[in-house]
Amino acid sequence: MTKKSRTLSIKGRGLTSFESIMWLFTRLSALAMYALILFGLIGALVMGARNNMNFADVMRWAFMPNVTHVQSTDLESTDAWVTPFWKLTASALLLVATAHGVHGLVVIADDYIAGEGGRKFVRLLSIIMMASMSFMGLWIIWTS
Amino acid sequence: MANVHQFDVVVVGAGGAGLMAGLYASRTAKTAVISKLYPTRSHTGAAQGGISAALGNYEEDKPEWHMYDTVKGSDYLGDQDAIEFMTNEAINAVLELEHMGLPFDRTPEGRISQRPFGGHTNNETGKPVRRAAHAADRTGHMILQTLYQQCLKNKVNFFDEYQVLDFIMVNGKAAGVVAVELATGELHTIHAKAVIFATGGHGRIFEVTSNAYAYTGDGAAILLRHGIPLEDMEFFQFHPTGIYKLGILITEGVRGEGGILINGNGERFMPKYAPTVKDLASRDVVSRAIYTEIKEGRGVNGKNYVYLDVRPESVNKFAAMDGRTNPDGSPYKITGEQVLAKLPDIIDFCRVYLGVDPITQMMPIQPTAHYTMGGIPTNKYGEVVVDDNGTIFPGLYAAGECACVSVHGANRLGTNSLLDLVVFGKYAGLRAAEYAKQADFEKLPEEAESGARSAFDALRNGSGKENAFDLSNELKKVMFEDVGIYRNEKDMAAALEKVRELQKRFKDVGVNDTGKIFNTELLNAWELGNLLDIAEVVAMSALNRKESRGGHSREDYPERDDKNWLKHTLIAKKNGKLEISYKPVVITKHQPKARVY
Amino acid sequence: MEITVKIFRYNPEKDKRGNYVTYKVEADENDRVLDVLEYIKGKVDGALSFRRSCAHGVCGSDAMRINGRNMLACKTLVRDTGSNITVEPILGLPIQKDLIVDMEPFFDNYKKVLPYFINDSPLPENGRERLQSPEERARFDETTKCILCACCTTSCPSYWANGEYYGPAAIVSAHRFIFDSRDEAAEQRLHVLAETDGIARCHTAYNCTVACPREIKVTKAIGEVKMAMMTGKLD
Amino acid sequence: MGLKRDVSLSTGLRYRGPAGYLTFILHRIGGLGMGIFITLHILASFVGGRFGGAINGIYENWAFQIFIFFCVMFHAINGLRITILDLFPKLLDYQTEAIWIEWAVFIPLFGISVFVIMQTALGG
Ligand SMILES: Cc1cc2nc3c(=O)[nH]c(=O)nc-3n(C[C@H](O)[C@H](O)[C@H](O)COP(=O)(O)OP(=O)(O)OC[C@H]3O[C@@H](n4cnc5c(N)ncnc54)[C@H](O)[C@@H]3O)c2cc1C
Ligand code: HEM
Ligand code: SF4
Ligand code: F3S
Ligand code: FES
Repeated sequence: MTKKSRTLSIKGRGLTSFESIMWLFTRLSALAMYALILFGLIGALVMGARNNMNFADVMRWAFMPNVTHVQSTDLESTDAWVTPFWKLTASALLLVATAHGVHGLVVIADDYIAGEGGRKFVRLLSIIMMASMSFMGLWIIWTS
Repeated sequence: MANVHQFDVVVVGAGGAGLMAGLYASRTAKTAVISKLYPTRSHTGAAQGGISAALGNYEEDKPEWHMYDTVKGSDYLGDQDAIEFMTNEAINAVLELEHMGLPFDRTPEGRISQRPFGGHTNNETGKPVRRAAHAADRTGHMILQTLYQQCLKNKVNFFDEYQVLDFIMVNGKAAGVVAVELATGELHTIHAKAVIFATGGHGRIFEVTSNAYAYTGDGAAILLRHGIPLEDMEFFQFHPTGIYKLGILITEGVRGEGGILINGNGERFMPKYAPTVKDLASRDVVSRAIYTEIKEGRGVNGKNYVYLDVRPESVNKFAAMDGRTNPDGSPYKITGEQVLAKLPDIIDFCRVYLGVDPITQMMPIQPTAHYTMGGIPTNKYGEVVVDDNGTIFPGLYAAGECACVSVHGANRLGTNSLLDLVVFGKYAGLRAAEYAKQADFEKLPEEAESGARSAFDALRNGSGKENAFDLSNELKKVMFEDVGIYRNEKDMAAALEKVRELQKRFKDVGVNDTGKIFNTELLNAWELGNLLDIAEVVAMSALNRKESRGGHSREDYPERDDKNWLKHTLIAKKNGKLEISYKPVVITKHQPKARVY
Repeated sequence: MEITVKIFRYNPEKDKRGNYVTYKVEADENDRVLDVLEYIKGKVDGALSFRRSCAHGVCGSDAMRINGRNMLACKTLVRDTGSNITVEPILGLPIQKDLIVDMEPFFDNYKKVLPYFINDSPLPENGRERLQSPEERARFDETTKCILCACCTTSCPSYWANGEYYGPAAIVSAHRFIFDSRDEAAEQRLHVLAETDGIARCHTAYNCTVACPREIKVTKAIGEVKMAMMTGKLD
Repeated sequence: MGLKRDVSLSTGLRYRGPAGYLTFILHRIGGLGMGIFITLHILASFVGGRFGGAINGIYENWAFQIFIFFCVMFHAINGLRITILDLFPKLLDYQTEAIWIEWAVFIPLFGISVFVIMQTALGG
């Protein structure tokens, strides 16, 4: 028997709806966050965190490599921790996490709010939230 | 009459037969399918083995052979014109199911896979032939699902959970049905030009049965009350191996793999009854043997069951004693893993329902009432035939297990029932639509719903002295014991008497539930009335037929008697009394001869 | 042995809300819960209402919550439940009477995924079957077993939250056709499932898989459909 | 006629689901917890001042630390499991095992965290 392989185009497979794209995004952003967090963790250890920081501080840094998160530690100097490199990393993590988290809230809301109006409202709210949180977050990262 | 609906064709029942009829009728006529269960709950879904057709996907096979096997299986009581028609149609019927998307198992070449089944043979060599097209062990389930899905696709009108209570006939023609909507208790009149009954069988008259709760013979009982005869009601198939008390089917395959039957004394008893084929004798022979053991006190613990033993050590011991060998001549031996691999479903059933692991323990089994051969008499187009001259009742059709074409005669071959549904369901649908095209609606009588209403009122107002649950248990017990596998004059007469007594007591059944919404108590009581009427018909037909043939085996008349009894029984209610008449069997190609396998 | 059965009762013509009634009855440990219910209906209170037909787990009529989990009453034995049994209707569908719920919303969701074979290409010229290899057939065998009992859908927290979600049973039916090599409407089905109330509402809570009396790996089937949506691969 | 479909949160939580049901609930709590915390945290840091200080001060509380650690760790570890099983649906055959492994990873990690937090809290 000849076997015909069946593969659908991007449009054909339904990877065009908001939900299906965001489903994929949620998984990919989860992996991306893992990568960035691991990155921050290794960075902190390389920069000598083992001697000067407690466990909670390291974790705090890993989850958001922003210098404010290590200011209250015993570090002698935070110079290495405020480079644009770390600011970029922090920004990336911020954007990814915000998008992931805000969409997560949309998912939860969609579970309970099935009405069209309600869902529209949540979408609107989520966009506002995304934009303002990203803005505030970036502002904090690049001004601290 | 607030709730009147009008359709050209109305189909009662949404099993394999009803859905097929609905599908075909709806192509050209405005059609409704009414069912007391959601269509996918119909009993067709329980069928396992397969659907027969001489596709010849593995080896040579012909419709003529299929025809001969069916005639022989029917113990020569089947009408051969109808059988020939069905076996010729079989191939296209099965292919059509495939075209509808039915997921049949496949051969390595990608064709529909087939398996052997009891009684289906290559007529030249006498060897079993692979004729049963199957989808795993769920062929009936797949047929039911596929047909329902196609009905959805073709936007067939469904009345789900509407129970038909009465048939409306006007001027000797069909004019519709009366049904109750279970969710509201409202009566509805469905006004139609043609009515097709496909309500399934009535195995619930027996205590131990593989049949569903819904198998209460509604269609047949309703028509009986309107003077329409029923055909060959004495013929009922008992399957030898049902799970003790529950009646759930254990396939013949278990014995095929070497399983043996053991009585209460721990002895293998089949050699006494069938010295050559032993445990693999035909269904009726094995059922009778088990029953004899029980009757003579050799049931397990004095109860009415025996063991089916498929433990590897027993299988191997008896296989060695029988000198059973593999195809290559080596002694037949089987391991626990092999049993598990070959019979997964049965093992699952036993574990769930008995807590018994067949690999290490014996399964308690007893014969179980399985299939209704008789029913509403029809010709091969599903048209209801009301007498021995082939007179057709205008606008009335029947198909499936509730009908008697008759293609199964005195004993149905496995896998022929599913075929019956598909073939005759289709033709009933086509014919009904054709008829509806040229017929006019009969004017509905003023009091169309009165019959149904008064039946309900009687039950609601019953004195309540009797309990329906008890009556039904008494009925099932007496029918199973006295009009069951083995029958004789004395017991059947007593049973008939008992059934009539129960009918009288039934008048004192009261329904406590006064509600309308899902009044299942009322409906179950109404169904009990049907069971009682059907049981009376079965007992009377059986008492009347003084011979043994197929599923009807009498201790007092153990032989088949072609001289006096090669004829169909018709039984009809005239002026409140049951009357028996006969109709000849159609014999075309195959003259009756002794039935040996 | 004597068992205690606590049953959710609701009579729409009398009661404003449901209540629980406790019955003490004799039962054998090999009895099905369905047998116990039949006995109570037959001997104690005829008004007790529930659906049933086949009595051996193949028709899907009698899904109910038994001791807090969705099961078929005919596939659950007293031996497994113990002598205290609580029987309630399945969750997330309107209750019509006692253990009977309105199945229409369930079937409406089922119908959304085009649960029927679609192939408008011409049939093989000889009128025979469309060919399909045993492997292609095996690809969707699991999901052909579904009996539409609703045990899965009504165990799903996402469905409880929001009845617009098509539910696992509908996705199982879609899977049955999407992975059938003979079917040609996978695209349409995937588009239906890509909607807001479609497959995105599944959060792999896994209740469905455990509830399925046919032992269909429901979550896995849903996962496969999700991946088909992502990759477009239907093999 | 009939009772409306109505599944209250408490009814839903009483359903006797399998291990996957529990992880689903905890994952949701974790996601929500983090979401709310991070929102407030960013807001507070942005606004600063007394209001910001008050909110960020919560983080000094050991009980809150334990809670947010739970949210983060559980959500992250469980999220990884979900991601892996989602991308390879075949592995869903081993869902139960996967959840066992998940707990085996989570419990020690979370245990150490709690220990450290408590030590810090008690010590200082
Ligand atoms: C366990 C088992 C295994 C079997 N295995 C096989 C096999 O392998 N091969 C084979 O060929 N045959 C087999 N059979 C036999 C075969 O399955 C049945 O004979 C066949 O399915 C009957 O189909 P039907 O369409 O006539 O009735 P059903 O499928 O039972 O449908 C009856 C319909 O009528 C409706 N109905 C009934 N009364 C009313 C009413 N008053 N008002 C409205 N609607 C009503 C019901 O709701 C239902 O939809 C088996 C049977 C059993 C029990
Ligand atoms: C390593 C870090 C993270 C991983 C691996 C991860 C993983 C995931 C995954 C796989 C999902 C999808 C769950 C599903 O659809 O069933 C999800 C949902 C969610 N995530 Fe995360 N996530 C992480 C970090 C975050 C962060 C930082 C936030 C908060 C800002 C967050 C908030 C949410 C929310 C609210 C949901 C929706 C929860 C639900 O649907 O029940 N996640 N996460
Ligand atoms: S998938 Fe299983 S639980 Fe769900 S409806 Fe089908 S058979 Fe029932
Ligand atoms: S329970 Fe529901 S959330 Fe998904 S895995 Fe099953 S459908
Ligand atoms: S009665 Fe058919 S599944 Fe339980």
